[in-house]
Amino acid sequence: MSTATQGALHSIPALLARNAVQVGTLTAYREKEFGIWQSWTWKEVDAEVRALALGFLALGMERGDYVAIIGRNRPALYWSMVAAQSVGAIPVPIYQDAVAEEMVYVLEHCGARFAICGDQEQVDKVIEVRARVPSIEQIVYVDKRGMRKYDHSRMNWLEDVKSEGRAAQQRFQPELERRTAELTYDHTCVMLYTSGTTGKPKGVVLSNRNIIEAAKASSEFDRLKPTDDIVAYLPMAWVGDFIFAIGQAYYTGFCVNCPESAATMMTDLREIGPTYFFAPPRIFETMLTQVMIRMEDAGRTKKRMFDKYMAIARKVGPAILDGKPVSAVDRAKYALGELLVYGPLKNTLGLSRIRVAYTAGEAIGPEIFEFYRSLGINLKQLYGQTEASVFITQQPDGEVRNDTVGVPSPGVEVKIAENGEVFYRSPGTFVEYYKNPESTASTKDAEGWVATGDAGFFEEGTGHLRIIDRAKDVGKMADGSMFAPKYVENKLKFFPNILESVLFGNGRDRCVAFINIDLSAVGNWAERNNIAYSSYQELAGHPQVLAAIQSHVEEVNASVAQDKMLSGCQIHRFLVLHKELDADDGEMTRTRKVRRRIVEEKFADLIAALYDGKDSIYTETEVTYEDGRKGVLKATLELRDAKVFNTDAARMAAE
Amino acid sequence: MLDTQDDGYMTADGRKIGGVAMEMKNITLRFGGVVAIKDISFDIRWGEIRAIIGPNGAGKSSMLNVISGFYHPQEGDVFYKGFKRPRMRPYQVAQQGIARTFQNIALFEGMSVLDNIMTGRLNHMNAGFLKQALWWGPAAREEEENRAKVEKVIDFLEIQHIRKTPVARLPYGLKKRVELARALAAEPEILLLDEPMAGMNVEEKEDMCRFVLDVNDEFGTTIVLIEHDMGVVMDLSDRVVVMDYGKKIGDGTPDEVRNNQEVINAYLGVAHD
Amino acid sequence: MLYREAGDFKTTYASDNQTFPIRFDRYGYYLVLAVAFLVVPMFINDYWANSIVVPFLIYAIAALGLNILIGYCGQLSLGTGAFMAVGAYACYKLMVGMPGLNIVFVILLAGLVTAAVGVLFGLPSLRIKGFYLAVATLAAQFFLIWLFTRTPWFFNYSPTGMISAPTRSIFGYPVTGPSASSVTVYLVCLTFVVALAWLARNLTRGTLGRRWMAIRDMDIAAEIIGVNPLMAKLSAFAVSSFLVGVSGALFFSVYLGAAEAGEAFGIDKSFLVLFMVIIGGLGSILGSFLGAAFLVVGPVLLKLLLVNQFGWSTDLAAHLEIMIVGALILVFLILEPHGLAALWRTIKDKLRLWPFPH
Amino acid sequence: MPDTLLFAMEAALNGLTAGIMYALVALGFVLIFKASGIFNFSQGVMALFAALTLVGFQNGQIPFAHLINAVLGTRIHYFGWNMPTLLAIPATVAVMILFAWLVERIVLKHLVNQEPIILFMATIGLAYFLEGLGDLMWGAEVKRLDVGIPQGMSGAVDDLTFGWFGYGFYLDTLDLYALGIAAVLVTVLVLFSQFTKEGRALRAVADDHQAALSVGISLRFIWVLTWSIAGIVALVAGIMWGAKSGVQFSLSLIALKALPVLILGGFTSIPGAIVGGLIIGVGEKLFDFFMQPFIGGATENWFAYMLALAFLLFRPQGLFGEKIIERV
Repeated sequence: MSTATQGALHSIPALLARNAVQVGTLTAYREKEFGIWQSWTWKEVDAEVRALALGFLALGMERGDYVAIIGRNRPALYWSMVAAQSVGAIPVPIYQDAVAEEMVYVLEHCGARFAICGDQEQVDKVIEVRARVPSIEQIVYVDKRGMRKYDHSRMNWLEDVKSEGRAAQQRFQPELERRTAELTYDHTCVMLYTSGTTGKPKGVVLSNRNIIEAAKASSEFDRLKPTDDIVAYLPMAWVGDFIFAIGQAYYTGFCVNCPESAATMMTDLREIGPTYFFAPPRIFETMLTQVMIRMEDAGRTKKRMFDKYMAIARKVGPAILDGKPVSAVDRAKYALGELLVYGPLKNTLGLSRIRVAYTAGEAIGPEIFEFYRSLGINLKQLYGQTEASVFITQQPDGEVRNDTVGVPSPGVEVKIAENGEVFYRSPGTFVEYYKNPESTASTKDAEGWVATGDAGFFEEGTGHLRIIDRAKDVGKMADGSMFAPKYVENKLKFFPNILESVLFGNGRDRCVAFINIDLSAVGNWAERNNIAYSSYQELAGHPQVLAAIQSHVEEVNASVAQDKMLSGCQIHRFLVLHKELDADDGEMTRTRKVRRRIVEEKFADLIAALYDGKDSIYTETEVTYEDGRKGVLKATLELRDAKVFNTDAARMAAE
Repeated sequence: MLDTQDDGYMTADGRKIGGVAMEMKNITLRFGGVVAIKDISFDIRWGEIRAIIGPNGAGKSSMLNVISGFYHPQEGDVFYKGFKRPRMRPYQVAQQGIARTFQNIALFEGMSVLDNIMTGRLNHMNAGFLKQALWWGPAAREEEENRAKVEKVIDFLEIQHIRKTPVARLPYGLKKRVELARALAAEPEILLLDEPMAGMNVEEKEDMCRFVLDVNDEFGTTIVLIEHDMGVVMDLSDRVVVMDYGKKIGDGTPDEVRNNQEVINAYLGVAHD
Repeated sequence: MLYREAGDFKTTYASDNQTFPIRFDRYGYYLVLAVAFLVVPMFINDYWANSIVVPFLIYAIAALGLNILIGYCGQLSLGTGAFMAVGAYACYKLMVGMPGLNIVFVILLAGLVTAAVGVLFGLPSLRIKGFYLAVATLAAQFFLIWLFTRTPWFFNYSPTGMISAPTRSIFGYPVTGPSASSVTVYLVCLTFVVALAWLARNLTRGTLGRRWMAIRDMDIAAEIIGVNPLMAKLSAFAVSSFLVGVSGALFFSVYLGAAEAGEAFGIDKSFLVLFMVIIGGLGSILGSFLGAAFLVVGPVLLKLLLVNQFGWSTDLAAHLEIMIVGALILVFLILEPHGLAALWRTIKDKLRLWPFPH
Repeated sequence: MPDTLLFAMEAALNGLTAGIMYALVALGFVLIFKASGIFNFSQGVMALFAALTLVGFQNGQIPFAHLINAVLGTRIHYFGWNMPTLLAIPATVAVMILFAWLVERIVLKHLVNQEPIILFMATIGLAYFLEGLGDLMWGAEVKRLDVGIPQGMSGAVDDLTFGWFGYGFYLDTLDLYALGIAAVLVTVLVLFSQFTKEGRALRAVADDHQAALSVGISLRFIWVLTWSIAGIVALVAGIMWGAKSGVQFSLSLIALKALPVLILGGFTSIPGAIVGGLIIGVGEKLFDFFMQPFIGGATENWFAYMLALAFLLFRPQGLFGEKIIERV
């Protein structure tokens, strides 16, 4: 794509062409397949993508066509996106675990003509909805397994498309070059559907400018290098994955590594040992839980050594990481710990090479955050959303703290509305919601300020942003004091035993809460105290479990009480849910954010019971099993009172 | 000689079954005085799934052992690809493209899963002794090419996660799968399965059925399987031979066999004396 | 604990099934080689060379050979001593017969001769297994020794019935005979060990090795999946005997200098090497080395302790030693049938998982 | 009658007596192999050990004297009394039984259902251990063993044969006794296995381990039992051999001689062991007698093995063993 390289780098294909020339021999992609890491250099990727693009032309892909991409993270699918862009089409990655309804809506809404699927499973889904979405003309699949018997009149194997493309090079090369050359900063780069916490998903249109500027700024912010390695394992439909695995990867030219399968993710992570890493808090949390569980079985001396050095790490680790002054003795101790514990630990987790790691999406538990920092892993927080091409605020090295989300990213302006809502404006700011002008208007004003929907404030002195909660969720209690559920829920979720929690109390006189136990953590605890249980439900209802949860709740109350502004949010009563909140039941988004309204409606009876002081209630809940069947769950739940504190008492207790 | 005009039939699900691949002609096998197989004849066609069923002790396994050249019948002949098969050692039979699995797993317990499956490739590897000793060009290349082939099989049978585990540590179900993998790695023309579902739980059986069908489907491999679990066989196979006390008492499509009075008797255990 | 494997990933099958797939091990191996070739020669003296290092190296080769036969191919042999003798006598006859021929080739040729003899006595293994085969190899042991002691041609009619190695040199440095310096001897043996271990590794990791192991683990199944038992077993006998023969040749030519079949290569030798293999670990190249080291160094230490420290009579010490060796065999077979090598592996796995227990 | 033939017959006769020795040791092998499928390589050393112990008791030696002296610097060797043979023998038997018990306790128990080859190697280890122990306990020097069996040329045989051929065969009286004792021993064993409860249990186990266990026979007891019996047989062999040519290390080498005997006779057949022993004994003597002029003497060292080897190639299961049908 020689033409593009002379022109400005205003599209992903242009960046690819540049990389093929400048860092052509460096590895661009790796995928664990057939027992080894199959690798491709930028030059090879360039060739693959071109062949694919030519193939797409042969299949009749037009400018402005929407191309659905469905499947787990695989190089072939990333290349399909770039190939689609090079012929002027727009890739639309879709959550592979989306149920038929969601998929139908999205495909219909963008009117996709092409669907590119990872394997048989996705193809089946698309075929299933095809009847209702006539726009789909062609299906392309990556994995040939089990596809032999399908009707291929409107279906192709990706490899065939490629070879067809190569064959048709003579014919289509000029056309391809023309289309790629046409691409400007204002062409749409990708369209991503936000699984909105409420209502139907919205198609966020992101232009080349948005993606590339955001990638540029953030890459420079963390000084990413072409030799960096990331592991691409988060849903391709999520903006973060697009920015990291396409935006930044193509801008800086670092290597994207795709795991063999979700199951082998952790081992693959360990083999690669990425230098740049992103994970939502829950992943870090599970890692930590695993570590603790595995250490439980360790011999006494080893255990003692582990605890001793972890204590040292907690004491001086973060300071050393932030380059703050630390006594030589402590440094020596830490060095020893590095040899005996931290080093091996990071190694077994696959985190030993990490230069920069980010977490975002929701607040992360302080001790989890501290744990990784103390090991010497440069874990930082950022605050962002799809509409901003991810980056709104980030924590610069050396200014990393658990309770803030950092300072505005380069090129981003942030302001706080008087109602506390956070607004931002940046080159990354999205173009529009596809076919949805009114939402666009309601989110993004004339000057391009975008409402995040989150309430927060800038800390005096540091200028770091602190997020309290979703703006719309911040309500008023009956007595007019502030109701910030997320704030409390996060505090709860910081306990390993608690997976999810939902706080109610808007417009009420006091707060009550639902709680989901973490099966792995609690289950393990039950094992060690040989408590027998046959089902999640039984475990969740076990008196000792309830007692444990209650103590957690009361701890949280104590800490909430310390903040006068929020002390009203203490939990007066709570119950432990008999089922996990689940995306398949619509109680959560695919990104595992709680759909508050839906939960509120679905479990109205339970909430009612909590408020009129019953101490147990019988309930029936409809559930969806993995295979799509529906069923009904019957349970009798115990409702408990929790101790609450008044602010001053809590203060005393704290001091 | 065989009737070369014969060029197969269509199955219900529209698969094309080829001509006769192998034919047993009046096989009789004795151990000392005991008659294990008594004057049995039947044929196996290219691309079909052929089952041999019968109650325990019916002589099924002996039959399989005759096919794989482990036992040599006192009377009768085996015709393969139209020619009378001379008396040969089992490994020569294997080299003719016939692979098998065993009733009670015969994996090499001292080796990893990968090495076990690699043994399936032995007949495709022929680098000279010196080349191997010096791990020199051809030998190394051959090793890698065959490893690649084996990895395809591993992927096909979904056993990536145990690739490097010593087989001794595997649970029964997985061992069976590894054994199938070893047989597949040989890229056989005819695959003999000796009670592939024996001792498996329902889920494992379902998996195994899927794999057997996939193998036959993806690679067009001819499959001969022994099973005493009627149900499984009837769903899987195109044609079934029924044996009882060393004699053939039925041969045909599952339905034909199902309605065969002798078979019913044999399975309902009507007195033989 | 010391392992850092994150980022140590494989992008080709070649790198995946190399001998030391883990970077840390690989470097460790290079380090050992460097020390062995560059550092040791600077410090080695006659005592160390003769009492420990050289015997260790030579026995390591023999153990390697026997391990291929027993550990990899599952064919039990009690004739190792005799096969070493074949190597030794072949070496002697060649040295005397062709004075011009370089000692290295002499030793290799001696190995080949032994291989041929090995194949001959391996033939029964096609009909017979287990102890029956052991007996067959015992036949080799006794017959060959008898042959070498009773047939003057083998020791060139020397009155003593001994064979003694004339001086031969490589690049002007004498390797055999009285004038050979311990450093040259050491380096020659080391080179042989490294080269042969490398060959053995290549053979065992490839097709041939799998054929052997298939026969070992389940010979019937092996034949049914297409392993030709004749070729597999005979090749094992050939390779094994070759290695044993080379060690025998070295043992005689560069170590003993003069030998008599009866006491240098008697049945005790066979058992000694067998014990090395068992203690070291059946079916492990590393094991062969560990076993050899153990049974060479162990007695020396014991002797130092009992005789030089406590001033016991040597025969008393010897009795105790025999007893201890016997006991060790039992202990290993009971507690760790796969020997020191398996022990090593367990330790390694622990280190790799550190700080986690599993 | 030509002299060579006479000499040959004499040689054969002596071979016969040597054969009995082999047979006795082989008997020990067979017993243990039948009962536990273990190929007990240490059988020969057990004979040596038994003989050493017997002598030790007779002469009132202090066990481990050398060791004690070395450690404590004392100079003790003898208790200073002599134990009558009739007392020493039962004492030795007791020691052998104790040994059997210890072997089961310390070794076999931990090696159940290991591959035979491993067990075999274990017994090699045991052999070494026992050899070292014997030397340590009683000292390694060659000892005379006298249990009151008359020795020297047997006049009776001499006269008898002279009467027949005009040439008197040399035959050691000891060997005649050996013949008798061996016969007695075998009959006793047979009777034991036929008519005692333990004997029947023994045979049951030999026939089918699982079945035997299922009817509640304790395998461990059986093992102790067989090893004890093997120990006693070893003692007898030890006495015979020791009385003939002194108690010394070479005694343990007859174990190696017993291997080919077993190959001939089959591992599981008592009559096989005896016949095999005799064949080997006679065979090697005759072979040496006839071949000496051509290939030199001392062919006994290997003849037995070569014979066995040749035999193996044609009948791997031995004279009396039954054919094995392999199955998958």
